[in-house]
Amino acid sequence: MIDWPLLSLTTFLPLVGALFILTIRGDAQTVARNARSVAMLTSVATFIVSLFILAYFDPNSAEFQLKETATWLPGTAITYAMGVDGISMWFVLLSTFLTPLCILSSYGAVEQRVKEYMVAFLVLETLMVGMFCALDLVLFYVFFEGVLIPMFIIIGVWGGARRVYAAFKFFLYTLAGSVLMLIAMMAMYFQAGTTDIPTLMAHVFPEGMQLWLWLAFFASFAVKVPMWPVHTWLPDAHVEAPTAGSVILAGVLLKMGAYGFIRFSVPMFPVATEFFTPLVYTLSIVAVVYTSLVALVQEDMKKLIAYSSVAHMGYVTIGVFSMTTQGVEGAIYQMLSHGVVSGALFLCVGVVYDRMHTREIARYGGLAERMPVYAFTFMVFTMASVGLPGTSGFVGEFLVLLGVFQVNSWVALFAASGLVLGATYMLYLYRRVVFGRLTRDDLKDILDMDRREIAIFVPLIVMVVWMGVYPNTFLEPMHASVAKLIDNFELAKAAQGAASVAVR
Amino acid sequence: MFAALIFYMFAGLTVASGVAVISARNPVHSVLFLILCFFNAAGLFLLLGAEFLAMVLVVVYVGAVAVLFLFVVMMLDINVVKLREGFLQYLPTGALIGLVLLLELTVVFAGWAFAPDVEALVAAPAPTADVASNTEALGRLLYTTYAYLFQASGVILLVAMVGTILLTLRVRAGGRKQKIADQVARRAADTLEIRKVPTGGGI
Amino acid sequence: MFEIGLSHYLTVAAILFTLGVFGIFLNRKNVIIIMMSIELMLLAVNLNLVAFSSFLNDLVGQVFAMFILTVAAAEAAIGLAIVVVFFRNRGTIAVEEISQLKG
Amino acid sequence: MSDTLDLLPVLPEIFVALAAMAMLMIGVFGKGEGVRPMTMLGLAVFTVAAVLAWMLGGERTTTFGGMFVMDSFAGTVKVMILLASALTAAMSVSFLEREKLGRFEYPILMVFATLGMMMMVSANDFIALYLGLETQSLALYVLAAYNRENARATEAGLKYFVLGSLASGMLLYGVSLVYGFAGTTSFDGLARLFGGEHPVASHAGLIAGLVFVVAGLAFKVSAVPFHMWTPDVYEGAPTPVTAFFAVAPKIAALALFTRVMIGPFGELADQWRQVVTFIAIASMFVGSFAAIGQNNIKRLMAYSSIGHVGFVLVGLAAGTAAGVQGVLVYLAIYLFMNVGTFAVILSMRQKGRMVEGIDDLAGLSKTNPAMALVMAALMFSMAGIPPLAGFWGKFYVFMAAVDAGLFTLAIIGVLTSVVSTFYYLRIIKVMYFDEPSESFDKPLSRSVGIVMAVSTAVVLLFSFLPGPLLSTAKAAAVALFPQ
Amino acid sequence: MMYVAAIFLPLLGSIVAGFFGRVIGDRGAQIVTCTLLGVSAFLSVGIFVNVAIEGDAVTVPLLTWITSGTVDVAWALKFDTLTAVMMIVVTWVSFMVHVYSVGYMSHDPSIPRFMSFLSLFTFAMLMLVTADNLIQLFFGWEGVGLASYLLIGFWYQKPSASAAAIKAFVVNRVGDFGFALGIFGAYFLFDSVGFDAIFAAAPDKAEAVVTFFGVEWHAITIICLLLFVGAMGKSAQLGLHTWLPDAMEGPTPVSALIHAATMVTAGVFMVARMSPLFEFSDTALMVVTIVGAATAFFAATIGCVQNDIKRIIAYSTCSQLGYMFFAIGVSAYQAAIFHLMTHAFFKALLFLGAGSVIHAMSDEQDIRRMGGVGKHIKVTWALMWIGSLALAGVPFFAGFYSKDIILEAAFGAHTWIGQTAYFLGVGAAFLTAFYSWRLLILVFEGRPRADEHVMAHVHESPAVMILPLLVLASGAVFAGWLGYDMFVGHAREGFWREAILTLEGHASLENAHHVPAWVVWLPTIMAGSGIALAYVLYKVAPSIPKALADSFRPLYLFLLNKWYFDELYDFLFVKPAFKLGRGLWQGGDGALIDGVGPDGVAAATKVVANRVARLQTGYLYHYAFAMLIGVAVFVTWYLFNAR
Repeated sequence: MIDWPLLSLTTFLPLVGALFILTIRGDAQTVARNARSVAMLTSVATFIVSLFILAYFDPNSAEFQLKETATWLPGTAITYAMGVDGISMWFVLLSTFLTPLCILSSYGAVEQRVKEYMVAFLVLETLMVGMFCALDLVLFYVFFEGVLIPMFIIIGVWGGARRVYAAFKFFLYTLAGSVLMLIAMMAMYFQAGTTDIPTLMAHVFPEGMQLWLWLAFFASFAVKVPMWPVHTWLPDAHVEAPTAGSVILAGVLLKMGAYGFIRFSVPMFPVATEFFTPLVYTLSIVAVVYTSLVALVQEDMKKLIAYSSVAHMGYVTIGVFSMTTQGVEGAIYQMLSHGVVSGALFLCVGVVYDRMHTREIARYGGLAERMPVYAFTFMVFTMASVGLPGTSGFVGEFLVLLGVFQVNSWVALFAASGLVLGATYMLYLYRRVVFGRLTRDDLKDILDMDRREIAIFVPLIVMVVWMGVYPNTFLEPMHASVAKLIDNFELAKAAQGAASVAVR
Repeated sequence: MFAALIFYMFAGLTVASGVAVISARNPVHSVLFLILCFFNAAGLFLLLGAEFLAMVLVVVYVGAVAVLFLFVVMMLDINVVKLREGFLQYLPTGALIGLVLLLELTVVFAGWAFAPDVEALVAAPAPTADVASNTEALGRLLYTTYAYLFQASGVILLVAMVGTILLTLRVRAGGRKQKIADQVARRAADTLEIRKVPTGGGI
Repeated sequence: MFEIGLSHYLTVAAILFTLGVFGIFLNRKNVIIIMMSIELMLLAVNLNLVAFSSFLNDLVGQVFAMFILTVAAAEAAIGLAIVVVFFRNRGTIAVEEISQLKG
Repeated sequence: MSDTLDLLPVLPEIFVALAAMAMLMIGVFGKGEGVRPMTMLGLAVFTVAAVLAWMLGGERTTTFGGMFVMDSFAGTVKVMILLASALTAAMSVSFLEREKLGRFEYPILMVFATLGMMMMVSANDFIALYLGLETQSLALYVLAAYNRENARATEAGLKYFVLGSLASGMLLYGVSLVYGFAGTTSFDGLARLFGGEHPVASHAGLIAGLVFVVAGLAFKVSAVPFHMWTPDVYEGAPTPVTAFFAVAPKIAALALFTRVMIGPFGELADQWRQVVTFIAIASMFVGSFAAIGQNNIKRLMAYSSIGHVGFVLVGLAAGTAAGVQGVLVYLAIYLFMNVGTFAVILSMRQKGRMVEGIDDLAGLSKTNPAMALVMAALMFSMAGIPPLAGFWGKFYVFMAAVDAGLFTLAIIGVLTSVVSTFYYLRIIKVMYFDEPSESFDKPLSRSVGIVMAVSTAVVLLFSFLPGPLLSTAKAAAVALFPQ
Repeated sequence: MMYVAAIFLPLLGSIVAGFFGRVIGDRGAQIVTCTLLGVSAFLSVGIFVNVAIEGDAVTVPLLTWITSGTVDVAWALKFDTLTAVMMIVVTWVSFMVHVYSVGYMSHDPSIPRFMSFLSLFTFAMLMLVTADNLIQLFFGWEGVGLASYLLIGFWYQKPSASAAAIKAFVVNRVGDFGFALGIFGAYFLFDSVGFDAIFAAAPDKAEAVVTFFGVEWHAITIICLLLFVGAMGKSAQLGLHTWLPDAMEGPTPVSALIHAATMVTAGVFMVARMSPLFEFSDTALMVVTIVGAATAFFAATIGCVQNDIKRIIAYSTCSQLGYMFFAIGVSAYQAAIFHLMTHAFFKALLFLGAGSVIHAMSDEQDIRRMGGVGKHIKVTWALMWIGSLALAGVPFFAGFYSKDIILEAAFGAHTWIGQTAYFLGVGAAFLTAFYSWRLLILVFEGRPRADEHVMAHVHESPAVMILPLLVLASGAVFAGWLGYDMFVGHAREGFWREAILTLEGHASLENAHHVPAWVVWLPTIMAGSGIALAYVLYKVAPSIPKALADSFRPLYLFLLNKWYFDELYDFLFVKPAFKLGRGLWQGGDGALIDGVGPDGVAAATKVVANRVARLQTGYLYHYAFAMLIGVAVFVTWYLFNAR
């Protein structure tokens, strides 16, 4: 192994970049240009550093790796602990992968207050990466909540017309959800005497307590995922956020909730998980069907994709709570895929938004005529979103359904209806935007994607195809961790079952 | 029996003048009733054997505080009638709160009991009269054990002084000021010129 | 009834205290009477302390009462100074009109 | 009671008292001494006193017949108070000069008030407590009405004074009952009594006394329902005074509250916990909700401080060492957040006039990005969003509450903190999302800039190095509890 | 290597034409794709020889695809007789269509895109037929769906085209919904998705019972039924057929390749591939028979009254697919595949011929505005005749062999369902012949009904379009005669080997050779009468159809409107979905969730905030009251509660 703190480096490197940007002085033009370059360089460097995590990661081990610990809060068992396993590693990489693309995409879109924008983004990256690396409850919470700050600023400053409403809704909604989790975390700390996540995963909480803790965590993660009916912040936030903000929001932030389920709810509260699984199933199914139908009638491109995100995340929660190997791996895979695909879809919207400054579907039509490259790109991601085999979207969705079918065929049945509905709203969107006759005058000389934009999408397309054709690259390293998760879950369930029998 | 009568007299007058303080129509009357109240309270203090405190109450409170009140009340030109408007508006609330409090406190006091081993806690047992008078005993305490508090109250008075002056002192330009040092330093030679006046000559 | 005990003094003090409270409700417009009401409350406190002191046979209560007297005098000075300043600004001491600051 | 009088523990107070008198002399007899040099003197006094307090605040020592105590709790709090006084004093000078309020008494009164606070936190007897409290209060009454030509300031002073003396009356009444029951006013004596064998806790007179004491102290910390002076006084008083009010006396009063509840009445925690819990909840509630509709930033800060007091009291309600640690951590962080915020408020001047509206901050991020950043960091911190420092204050008090099993309190607390986030966010919104109105006058005075920089640095970087404060707070907290 | 190359060359062609179309130009794209596909077509002949004739069934593993727990899916190419047959059909028809398109699409502005899509489709179809597990099959399945979507919507400017494209995709998705559930069920039962594993385990699980959706089922039946839903979608069987006629919005070569010859037969292929599973479920087979027979008849009835030349052929396709399914339903898989093959040739021929006509008529598709063009385009006319003869099952043309064996097998199943299927099939055969000749007569014979301008331009297609037609025509003529013995005759055992499983009790194909003579001849006779009727109605007495339509107006309208399926679905699914969506959005999200949730809470908070702020009256005495009341309440509380 290596002896330098790789995870901390990945986490805090963007912060260094942000500080550097803060020191930039000069006239507006220069500042903007330099800020962009520094941000780009920093994020690319971070991505490269994060690839070392992959290189040094031992895929055969289910343990947390590349661990780092340092004293943090003296007098308590709360420490600065970092580490990744086969699950969280991918989210770290997802974050570092998407950030440079977001920054690149903002080159044209953001012209006001570039410096602040880039700082906010780099800070955001630090917080995201840190959250996925954290191996301590409190540390996790700090990063988890901290994300709200830059995101609030990004939505509020560079957002659309109703940005204030959206930013407040986003902030307060998610905050209200997560404060309860904080209380639960404290209760866990006093029950278990530690906030070390690996230790807590092995700790057995009393049954009654589990239920409360589970609910508290659920309040936080369900909002973040978001699950129906606490999803309404998402469409607003997405619509108003600038393109890159939407990308990160859909690509990474939504994953934080489901990641939380995998990391906390399931392994730490197995009995409660078992108890509440029907609830999660119900809400997820409603999410899939309900939001798909709602997506069908949207008139705003981003809103449509936002609603589709809710539906897709419904699969994720189903998969996680199916507690089968396929379900959980599928859920994780679906998250990674959704991170890439929905991010890319928002970027696609951004491409035309930058040109026309509207996201209203009715204002478009027939783009294929003037923008073939764009039409192709958009098609790829539409298909990936629809879950066409051979694209990344398929693998996750399929594994989730396969997994959940093994434990509850009803859930699979209802969830699979999303296959039909998902295809409908996505293709309907695509048709209205890209197909048809180009009739509007202002669209007549719309330009196809330029090189910078193509450069953004190429890596994304490569990822979509790679993840669709050879998903094993991504699945292999998570096998051990997922297997351990499920084994522990089954063991805990059995133990608790035995205990309750003994009590009786 | 006699002591009880005295007690009831002082107590009754205290309470009665207290009532008058808060219900008098004219603030000046209120202040005067306050003074009466203090006098009677001093009487109660005497009954309790706190002679020094009784004197202090009269001297400090009546002599200084109440007079200060009187001074301010009379200095400020206050429209008495206007101030009495809506006098009874909050009477029910006030009466309710007051009665409740009074009732509770009476209940509490009726069965008053000291802590079980309260003697052990007493810090400064009062000396019997043959050892030292009340005043002497207080003085001993004040200048020894409670020197800290004594100094602190000095600071408080200083602060009050500074504050009051800061708030109310208005230095008028051209106003005359008494300069004692100058007065003391004056020599007759500085100010007086003795001239021989020729009689009948005028100056 | 005729045996004057601690409770009697305490009751007198309680009545005085209540009168103070009552006075605030009654004279809500006149700051000076409110201040006098507070003086009544302080008197009740002193009465309490002296009574306890006497019945506990402990001088601390009296010492305390003396400091209260001292401080109350200082307090009254400051308070009346503020009233004077206020009066200079407003020309009234009607408490009802003290409501520039609210909400 | 030792026969030799040990003055060493009182050294900081003696120094401050003598220095204050010396300053008074210089002010009265010196020639042309304005507020600036006097403030510099005051800063020096605060600094020296802080160093003294820091050095003395180790082992618990009592003096003056056990009436005065110096332990690491007192030491820590005194350092905080002195720091708060020093920072607010430093910020005030240029403001006062510009508003033509520069009179030499101002710093002197601050020094006296600070002296009173120091006496409060070191009080180990109710009489000492009372005198300390009054030293502080009298100075503060005057400071509130300091701008005597201004109707609002005098109104603030009047309200503060009347309610303050009412509260003192209640406190004294309570103390008299406690004294009557226990026969002593000494904290150590009371602690011995309640820690003893006999079940004394349920005596009605004692309980009534305890309630009155709590009510009196609750006024000083401006907890609901004894809080109502706060918004008016904060709004009416001159801004530097408000800044001072918002930090130093609050810290002192909360520390005092903590000492009284934990020290003499520590064994009665089950009795007072209910009332403290209630006022904590009420304070958090009022602090969170009432601030939402405010347009005056000073008034908003008043409600904000009421809310913060509620959070601090959550830690106190726990009644454990962890709770006290939480209180101290919270106070320390609160100190920097508030000082920083008031530094910004003091810089809110347009065309040479002081403005106080929240809307006057509109577009600050464009007209003055640095100040906007400072303010944003402070607001997020006040809202308790990690990784900013404010989070840790809340974290520690809630942790203590959870540890003590006060789940309902903790949950209400975090939920009201979400509500309070709303108005902090509103300020950020105004600064960042709205279009600029009129920019503020430049330049800022240097001391204000330094205060801003310091407080922002603390708020931003606390998460990286929380150790020293946490350890200090822990040591200080433990000192309150019998070993 | 040959095996892999045969599959991936079309993909290569697609990528080259698609991404570098602008570089290599139209001509380059055509050359690249046609050449590569030609190579692939010849390679598949080699594969056919190796696998089907020589009997060397092989599986070529390529990559692991998905592993998760016990799910272990590989990218692998499975070659057995079934695959080989399909490859021949796919590659050759596709090759012909590619070549044909060079001519047909010559005036189109985006030729490389078209060629790329065609090749992409071919690749996906090849992946489908060579799949060695259900998931890879699903990949090909969805891949052809994608290509179909892209090609139907090729003329994206036409709203009808893009609408049809979506419809095709979505209706197929409905089928896939069942298919996917079937795969899950199979995995549940067999713990594997690989064909070999499933087939090996099937006999052991023949009696297994599972509980899906809260009901106890015979495991294999439910799996088969779910899989069959997928097949119904792809093969446009009754209920899920609505997309197929609309798919004719695509360019005609697309209709020929995808919506006649290859993709729509994927369902048939899949069920045949799954024969070792279907064989264990009589119920499933019964359902397949019923659906197939019903579709065969139903689609034929509609075909009789349609006026769009391509739609007539499309309904014909639908009908023919019905034949294939009921053949499968009676366990005559071989017959189904046989018909699949012959049908591929003659139906592609018919479509391309129709394309030639449309081309000649300046893109006119309505047969009511044609007529009398036969003498201008004689070659096309002749080829259409050959195609129609094959379709109608006139003796010695390809269709005759394959259709007859299906009908005989149905009869030979000796079940009442088989018998019903037989008679429905015979009825459909009559209708088939009728509408085929109706088309021929209305298009090619009689007086021209198009305007003169159009008629002046009628011309024979270029050689590049005719040549493929000739190749296909030879298939339509000879394929039946050549293949009969191997596919369904006495050599069939040696030909199919393990590729298809038929249980002992399901000897319909064997019985087919021993049915009464009337059974054998009835279809042919019916076909003849159909042709005759068409002549009578449209040539001899053209006024009758109009009179018939008027007198049976409701029936006519019913048929003309395709049994009102579209309207029904619109009413049942499409409109409610949009309405529900809007309702949930505005009512559910907007009013209810936001109204009660965030917005409601925010509003309530503001109200509370105002109330709380109003407590702060500014009156000193109120403040004092608050304190006093507070103390009083606390004291009271304690004295009464704290004991």
